[in-house]
Amino acid sequence: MIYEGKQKIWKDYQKEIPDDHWYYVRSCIRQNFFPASERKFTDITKDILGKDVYETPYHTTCGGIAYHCDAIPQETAMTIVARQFALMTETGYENYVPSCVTSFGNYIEILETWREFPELEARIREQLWKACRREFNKPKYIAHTSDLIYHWRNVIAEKAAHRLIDKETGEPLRMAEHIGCHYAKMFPSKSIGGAEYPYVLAGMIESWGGQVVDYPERRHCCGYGFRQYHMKANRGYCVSNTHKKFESMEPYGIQAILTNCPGCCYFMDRWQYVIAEQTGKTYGKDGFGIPVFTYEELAGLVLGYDPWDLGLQLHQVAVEPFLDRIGVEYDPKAKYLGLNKEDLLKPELPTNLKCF
Amino acid sequence: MFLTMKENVVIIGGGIAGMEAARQLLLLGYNPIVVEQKEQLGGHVGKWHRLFPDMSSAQDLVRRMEEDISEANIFLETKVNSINRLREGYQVMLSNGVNIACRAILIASGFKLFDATRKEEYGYGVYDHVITNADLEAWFNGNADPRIPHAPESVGFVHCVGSRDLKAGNSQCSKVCCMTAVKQAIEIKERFPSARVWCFYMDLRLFGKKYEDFYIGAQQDYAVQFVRGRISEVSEALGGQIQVKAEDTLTGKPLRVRLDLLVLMSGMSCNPEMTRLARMARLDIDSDGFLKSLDNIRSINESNRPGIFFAGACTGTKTVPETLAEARAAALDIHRYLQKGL
Amino acid sequence: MIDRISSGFHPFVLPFLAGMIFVLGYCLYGIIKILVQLPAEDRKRFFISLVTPKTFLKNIRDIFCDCLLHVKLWKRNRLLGYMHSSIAFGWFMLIVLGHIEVILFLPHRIHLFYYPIFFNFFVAETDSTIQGSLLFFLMDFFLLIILSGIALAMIKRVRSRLFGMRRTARPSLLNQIGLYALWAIFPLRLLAESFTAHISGGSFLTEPANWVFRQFLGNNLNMLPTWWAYSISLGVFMFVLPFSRYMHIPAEMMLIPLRNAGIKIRNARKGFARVEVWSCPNCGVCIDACPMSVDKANIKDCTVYLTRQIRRGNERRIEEISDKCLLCGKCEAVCQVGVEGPALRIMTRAERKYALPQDYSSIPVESLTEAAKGSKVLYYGGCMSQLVPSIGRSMESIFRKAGVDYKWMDRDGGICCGRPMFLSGRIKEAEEIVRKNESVILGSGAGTLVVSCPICYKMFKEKYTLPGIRIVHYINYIEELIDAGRLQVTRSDLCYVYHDPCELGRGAGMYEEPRRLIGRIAGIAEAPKNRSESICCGGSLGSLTLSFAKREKMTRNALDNLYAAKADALVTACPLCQTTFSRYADRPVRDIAEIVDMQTVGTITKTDSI
Amino acid sequence: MTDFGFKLSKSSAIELDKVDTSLYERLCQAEPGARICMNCGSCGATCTAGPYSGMSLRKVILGLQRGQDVRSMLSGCMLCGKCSMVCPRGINTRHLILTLCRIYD
Repeated sequence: MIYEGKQKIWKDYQKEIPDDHWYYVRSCIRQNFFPASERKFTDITKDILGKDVYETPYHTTCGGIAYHCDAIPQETAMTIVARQFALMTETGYENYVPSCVTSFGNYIEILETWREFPELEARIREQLWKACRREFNKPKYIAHTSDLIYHWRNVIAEKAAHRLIDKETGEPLRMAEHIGCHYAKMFPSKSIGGAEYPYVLAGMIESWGGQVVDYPERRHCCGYGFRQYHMKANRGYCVSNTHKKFESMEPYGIQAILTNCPGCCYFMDRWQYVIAEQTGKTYGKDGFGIPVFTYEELAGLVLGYDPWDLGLQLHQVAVEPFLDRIGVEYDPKAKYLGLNKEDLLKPELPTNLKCF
Repeated sequence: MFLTMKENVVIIGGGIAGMEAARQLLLLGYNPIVVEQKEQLGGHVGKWHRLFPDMSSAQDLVRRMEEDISEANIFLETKVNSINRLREGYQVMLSNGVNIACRAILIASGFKLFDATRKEEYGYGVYDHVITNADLEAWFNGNADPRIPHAPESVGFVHCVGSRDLKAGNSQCSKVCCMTAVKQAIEIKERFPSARVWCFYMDLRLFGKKYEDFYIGAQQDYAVQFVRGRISEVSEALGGQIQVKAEDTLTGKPLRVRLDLLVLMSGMSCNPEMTRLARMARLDIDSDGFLKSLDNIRSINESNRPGIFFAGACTGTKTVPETLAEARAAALDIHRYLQKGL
Repeated sequence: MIDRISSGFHPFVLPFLAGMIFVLGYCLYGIIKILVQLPAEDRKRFFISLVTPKTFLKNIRDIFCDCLLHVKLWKRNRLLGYMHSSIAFGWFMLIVLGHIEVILFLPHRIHLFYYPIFFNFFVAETDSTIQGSLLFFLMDFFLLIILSGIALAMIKRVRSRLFGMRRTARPSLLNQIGLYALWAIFPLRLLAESFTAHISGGSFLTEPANWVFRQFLGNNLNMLPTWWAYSISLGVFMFVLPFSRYMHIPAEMMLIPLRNAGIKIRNARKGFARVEVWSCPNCGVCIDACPMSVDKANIKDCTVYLTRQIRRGNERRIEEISDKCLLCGKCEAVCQVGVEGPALRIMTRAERKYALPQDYSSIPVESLTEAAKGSKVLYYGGCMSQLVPSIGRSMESIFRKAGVDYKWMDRDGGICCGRPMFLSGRIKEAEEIVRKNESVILGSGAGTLVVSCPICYKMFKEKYTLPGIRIVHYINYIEELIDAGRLQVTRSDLCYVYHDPCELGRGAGMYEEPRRLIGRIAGIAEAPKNRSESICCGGSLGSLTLSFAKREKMTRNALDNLYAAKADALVTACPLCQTTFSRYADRPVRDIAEIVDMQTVGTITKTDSI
Repeated sequence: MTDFGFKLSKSSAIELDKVDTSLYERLCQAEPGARICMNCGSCGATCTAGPYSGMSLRKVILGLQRGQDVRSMLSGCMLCGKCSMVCPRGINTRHLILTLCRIYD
């Protein structure tokens, strides 16, 4: 691998990211999967970085997930998006940051479509007006939350309590990054680093001391696949894709995976359990899986947040070996205690995948 | 500056088109002035190793052509700074300060080899063992290339890299790549007889004399296998091997193969230098980005400006013999134009 | 005549005696081996035929005509015929006359079977009788005949073209030894008899020679070396015989009765095939006949070399030769002995084991049968005809003009006739295909099956069991339509040369009918090689290994033969021949159906069938 | 094993460098014509057995190059020779088929 070659490509895929004043919208599903991640994004940006990140409880889904599941037509998604933009406009913000990659892709796709077909935008404006008497301005900047973390990665690195380095050996951790398909594959120019060699997550890993490991099936889908997963009969196909990725990853000794998409993180984590149940195979060391983190979680760990505060107990794959490796201290007994220290009960353990 | 009584003809581009035209113009009694950007004549062909279908040496060809035009004025490492219309003819100002008045200009600025890094998915410049057809020719010519393993066991050739690719901005077929791939596959097999060689193609466009014989020979005598399906994704596997993915469109199945070397058949794209010239001389550009001929059937050599002529790949993708034939035709066109003016 | 040597024995007869015993022993062993190898029913059939008067007489006649007089060779080339029959018949007569001499003059010596051979050595002439001098004359006469044959044989070695042969088989070492021994026998006999002629008596050859010899070799002792030499040459010849081409002499006498008993080759190595292999005289007539031999590289693949390799047991070459052959059958047609080159090859192919069995269960016989129902006349075009649409189109047009209610059973694809599979030696598989077709044809309710491809036709005729259904080639069928007045033909000015397709001519014996039919509508010219000697077009399905490129030369050679007729166009009756010729021909190549269609008008509009 | 109601499905991808092509190589030794097929499909289009067994010599050769099982196609062949007649590259198709039937394991 010629690193300079990648750097050359990264230079072509940079975008302007304003340093402050963001209008934040959440993902539909992340709060169920890894609820602490979005909360920590606001904590980190507001408390640690001191940025103005605003959110309103009135915002809804962007319609992207339904659109990609073939449940609604694009025009419906556009009208939903128009309302989202209207909320932003009403609060006076111009920079829009969604926490979901599919949302990000959805917004970009809609804005690009409107750019190509202005008459469509006019019709949507009309529909929005008819529906809820709202008007909107298109955001001046759109970035994904991972773009922002990437943007502030070096500031975070400066404030880091831990680095992605093996405490014992001093070696950088071997990490893979996985980009959500809707982040760059549709509009590479709207991403950091492009679609082939995206840099948004790689940049964080590098900045926080880890080593990015490439593997042949890096570009492959995580194994969610929207419309496929939502038909139970097709889930075998979905999990097979994840299986393919992990098979490809196996020889590289990858210690953790960093993702920027709600679905990817969830499925690459949970499917490891399904694969272990079906094939008996696990991909981490000593019968463990490979932990899969969101960028907020990783940033949180680097910044010294308590892992259980980051919601890491909600991961299927045990994160403890990883925490031990980078020297994060944690109370094993507190893993399944709720915010009010009430015992949430320990989940049933899988047959093959080692967990605590 | 020129004491000769012979009439000047400025030839922009010292590749094979420019050289061949210069030779013909010398024979017709003119004073051709060849202006070449690079430090040597010969253009792309000068860097090639062997030329199909005779497998003759490209270097020999260029050397012989150079000898033929030893009497011509040749400016190397020189650019055209401006072209101004005079009452009769043009004034061409060169970057070396030379100022030439002439009644005819031949543009033979050729093509630019498609920059394979633009097809990011192929990882040219990123992966250790991905090279282009031009790199391979350079290696055949004896230039060391660390990307080429000592004894590759499997080699892949990707046809149509940057050709027939709207998204890469090159909708045209580059004509020569299919045949180059077949030729290079054979040459690779000659050097590494035990290597397995695959060519990944969309269509095999083997239109020229003896091209089909090469194709049969590659299959029959060299066991080169042709897979119809364009490689869509290249990754690096452990040990630096190249993993490629394509659809095997003939079996309708996805296909994956690990290779020790991947050769990209970079196509021809229009030369940005040519675009600059076109602006200078107010020449029309065709929809494919190449210079626009007066028509594409009978007057390929003629431009929309009187006294400015074209030869070779500046008007579109051409093979070597086509380029040479066009250069000779252009010389004759110029001769006829200048005679008429007398 | 009296015994000159009272013991009736001299050591010089030993080489002959040993050779003779060896040959007889070997032949006996051979006969027993072959009889054992024959399937029981064939063996039974053979014994019955030996005692059936009709076949018995035929056997005698065939052996006399073929083995001794070489009648077929005379027809081919007189010089060649004379050469062979002079030696064979002459030698036979010498043996017969020798026995007569012994019976007449020394009947008590008849049990010594070297006596008739060396008669002149053992006797002294006491008085001359008319019968004696007549016998002596005849002996000298036949010796002269043989010597003339030997002389011709020697000339043939160097100038084979005089005998109508361009190429002859290259003799093996043992064949050469046998040949030189054979050549030596009769001159030596002349010498030996000449030396003793003043004692034993002689005739117009031996007596003058005796007189000459005695002028300078007066001593009686000089006679002995020549008799030794004569006996040794006979001995050598007989020892070599079983391992050389000369095995054909005894083998052919076995072959003729076996063939007359109706026995066929069932195994490429054993039984009847073994007799055929032994019977091959290595004359090499098949080399010139073979269409492949236009290419020098293929000469070693002619039948003469197949029999040689089978005798040597060289499996690799046997396989090569067997697979290459076009199976055009011309070698068999020209063979004087009747060695069945194609059958030997097919049976060799049949020995082969295939790892992958064929499976025809997916052929939808029912739906094909349904589709074939509804007419009394069923037309089977065959696979190849689908690639030569003009044949099928012409046939349909002819049917329509003649008002025939027909059904084209394989118009939209059908089942192969099975012949190509049969030719490849996969006989069981071929039979499976045959059964499928039989089922369709029988189920169709048709009474007549018209076939246009000769490859299929031969298969239908020979391998199909279709009770109640008339299998007819379209040439016959069209003639019937014309004769019945249902088609009216007009004559064209064109002159055609007709190419006999292998499978129709040599394969099915149809030589006259196509010519008669063409003759009714156009002029017809003949190529130098025609009918049973017609040259295969080179496209034959018979060959398994001949590549496309290697066939071109054969096709061009066959075309040159047809061009020699100087006709306007070529006409044939096989889709494969037509396609193959069309590839290189300089003039149109037509099918008979096509030219008939061009020259006919219908006279009947009512739909009927015959 | 937990029943999820779905299972990992096997990849349909052809791993070109891993598939076993030894049969194809042996075929090429015996009948070099197998190398020069250019996938025009004439043979399959004209094949007598094609409508019944899916036989297409093109697919057979291609299948061997990809290490696939082509037996069901091959076993339907009646050896009629139409493919030989139409093959523009003059491949001795019947020999190819017979050889393959012999060496198939």
